[in-house]
Amino acid sequence: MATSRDIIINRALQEIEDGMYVNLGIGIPTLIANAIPNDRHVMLQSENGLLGIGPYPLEHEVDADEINAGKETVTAQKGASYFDSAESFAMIRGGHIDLAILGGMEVAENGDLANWMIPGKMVKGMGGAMDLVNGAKRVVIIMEHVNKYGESKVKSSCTLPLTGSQVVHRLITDKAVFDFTDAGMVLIETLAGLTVEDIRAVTEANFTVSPELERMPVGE
Amino acid sequence: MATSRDIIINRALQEIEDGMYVNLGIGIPTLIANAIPNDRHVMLQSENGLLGIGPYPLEHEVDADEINAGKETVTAQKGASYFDSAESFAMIRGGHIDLAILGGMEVAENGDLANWMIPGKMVKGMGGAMDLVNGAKRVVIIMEHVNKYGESKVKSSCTLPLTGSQVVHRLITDKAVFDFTDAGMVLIETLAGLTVEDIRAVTEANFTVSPELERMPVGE
Amino acid sequence: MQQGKIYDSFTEATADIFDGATLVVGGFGLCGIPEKSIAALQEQGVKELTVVSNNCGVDDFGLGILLQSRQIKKMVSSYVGENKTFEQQYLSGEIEVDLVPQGTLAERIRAGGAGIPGFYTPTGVGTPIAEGKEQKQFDGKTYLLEEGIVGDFALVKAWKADKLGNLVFRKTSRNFNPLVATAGKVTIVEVEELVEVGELDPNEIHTPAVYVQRIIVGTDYEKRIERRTVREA
Amino acid sequence: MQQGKIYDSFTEATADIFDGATLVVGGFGLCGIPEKSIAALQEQGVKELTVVSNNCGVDDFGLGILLQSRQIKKMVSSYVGENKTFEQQYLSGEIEVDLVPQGTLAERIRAGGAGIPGFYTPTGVGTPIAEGKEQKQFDGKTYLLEEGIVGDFALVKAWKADKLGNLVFRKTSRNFNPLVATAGKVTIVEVEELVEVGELDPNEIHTPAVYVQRIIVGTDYEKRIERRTVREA
Repeated sequence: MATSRDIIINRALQEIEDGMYVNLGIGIPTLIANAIPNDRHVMLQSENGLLGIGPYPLEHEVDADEINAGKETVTAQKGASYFDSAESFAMIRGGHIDLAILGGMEVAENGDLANWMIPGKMVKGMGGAMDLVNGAKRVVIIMEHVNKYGESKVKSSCTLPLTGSQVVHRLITDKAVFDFTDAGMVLIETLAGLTVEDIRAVTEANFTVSPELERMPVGE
Repeated sequence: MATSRDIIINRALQEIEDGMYVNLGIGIPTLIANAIPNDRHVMLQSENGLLGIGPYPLEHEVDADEINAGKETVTAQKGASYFDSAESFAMIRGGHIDLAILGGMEVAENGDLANWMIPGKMVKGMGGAMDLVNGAKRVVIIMEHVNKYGESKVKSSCTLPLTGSQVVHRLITDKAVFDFTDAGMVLIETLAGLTVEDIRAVTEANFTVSPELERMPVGE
Repeated sequence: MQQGKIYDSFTEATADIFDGATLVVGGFGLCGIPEKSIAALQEQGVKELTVVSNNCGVDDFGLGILLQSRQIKKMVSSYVGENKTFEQQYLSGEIEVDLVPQGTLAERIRAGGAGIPGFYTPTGVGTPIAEGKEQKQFDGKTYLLEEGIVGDFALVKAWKADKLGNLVFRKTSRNFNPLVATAGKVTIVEVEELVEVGELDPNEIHTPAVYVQRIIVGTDYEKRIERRTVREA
Repeated sequence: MQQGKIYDSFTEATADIFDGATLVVGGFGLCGIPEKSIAALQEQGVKELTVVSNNCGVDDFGLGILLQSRQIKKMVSSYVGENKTFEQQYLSGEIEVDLVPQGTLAERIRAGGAGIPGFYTPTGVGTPIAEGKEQKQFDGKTYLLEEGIVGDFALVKAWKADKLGNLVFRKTSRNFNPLVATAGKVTIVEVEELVEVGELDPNEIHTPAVYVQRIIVGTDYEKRIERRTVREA
């Protein structure tokens, strides 16, 4: 059986189209990179200054001067370029990155995102997330639909401090896919096996249902 | 006998110290480059994107891709670098250029400079002059002391539209050298042969006289 | 990526530039100008252009040819003094001009490409350039607010591109080109040489491919020199 | 020029860094950090530093060693999560931290070096980062005012320098270093290799010599790796 993570990664993969420039956030989003089919030619951007991330290095290729934004050793693909951090975020903030896929803690029905701090806990910092959500042409958030207590992370409004206000274009959870439009939050897919009512039952946010609602394909 | 231009150039040369990064304006200031003694190692910046201007090219070295800010073909000295226009003015505006020597139309006793437009005449543009006068660590203006009608170009206040407000550190004319200090404009040198009274007679601006007033050396 | 960036003709690459469009154009004087794209625009006949470029060419070369054919409505430049056609059209009121200090122009284009809508600069304070602009004090010093520039199209001249659109510029023909490349909704780059992916050293790329939508190879570049200055051997 | 830029020892190159100074420091994580200059500072013993750097090293390497010796009063960073010493000192109130979004931090450092006292960015609008900051609308969208950063000293790690101070960086160890190099009143650069003037291609220099005041050659770089990830052959 597919895990929540598999479901999310498989669905997120569909967001990545041939020819795109994409930034994948640290953590689960980074795992998407390895799953991109070879016939989809994309360039992955790493905000520490690399456009065209390649696979992890072979043992003998490991180079301390070549890491990704998660501080993992990587390689550069053919046609890659290195640049400084100001250029990297000029690229991000200026709307030149087609797609950013980032993790989330909470997403609200108005497209607000919280993914960087929990009051009362040690705040480690937002890194590049705030720039990415305000800069990338399209922001897709991936996260589990409910927390470990079964509570909805898809909120009527975020309870955690925001990373960005009305910045999410699409939310992919292990149960559903939502779009954020001028007319509000719209359920566009459910996970195979779940009904719209099932989604309503685990979702705090108000949403409408897309007329073309399709079943969400599970990675099988 | 030394011409006004020779006097100005020779005096301006003394401003250029070993190790400096210098921007020389278009026109007369550019001529200073050729007169810099070989034992003074300076790097000349050209705001179109070259640090380390070399001599004019030999006939066979002429390269349309290598010009200075006056659109003249040049060469690059050893240790030069090329960069884009944003970087070039980051360098200028950020205070990294030690000295800019520019031409002037009028300089006022408060350090105002006018050198880019004459109302009623076709305005060609300010190019990089406004950035240079606000950015270089030190701004030295060179110009003839009086216009062709014998009127002082060293003014109590500028009559022409300004290039920069209170930006001039030193003014070198064919008759005198002035510094602009918190206490106002100070005559620090006169041209050999001229007295302080002679300078007062041709200068509209109010100025005090430096106690250490020396005779201005004529390039002989 | 987008292997489909490579165009076979300048006509095709500039075909959708529309009447009234804003173009941001690289080059300093006649150095590093996208001369083939400009020529294609004259042929294409688009009108009422707003052109953001440091200079406006000379009467019969560079952007000057678009003045002759009366295709430019407004120029945003730091210096337009090399061009008699410009002078005539300016004095007769046929063309508008917005003079911007060169460093401010460069920074505005860079800002536009970098998603910075406005920034403060000391340049122009106390001059006619400050008129109508918001001013603000930082540490007791006054600065002007200047806005970022984004064009409908950017026209760039590079030395080499690889087939993904990574660019390298040559000597002082770099000038405004890398900034301009970032500031077009569609960036059209003409190059002297197109190389295979992997031939450019990733450490030495001046403009990453992400900024480039269209690449065309130009041939027989005139590269006219404005002031040919030489020294004796 | 200034052939006198080359220093023989890190002790000498960092000797005048004073108590309470603001340092702007290059590197991302442990990649491209000026590890020798940081070590020299620990030896030198300067106190009450404000350090502007994207991260704060790990407990026993990079800027983390200056935390251990309690030399840092305040960090300005985008992410400080890799460091337990930091966490302890932060929770006990010994150290202040100013968290700045990474792109804003990069742009603030670049702005400081470029003479731009402030700029507007969309980053952080509607978040805790916006508190107390001036906001302004451009084209109906809200932006925050952020200020440029200039340090008393900048600490930079480059791959190669020539003897004039022209710099080249290697792969992703470039990161914040070129911006940091522009933003110090005194910029101190440590390099792996010092080459003769003329050996670097002027077309491929990342940081022009004008930004560099001091150069020192480091040896035996540790270049510690935070997350060694490899694939099978």
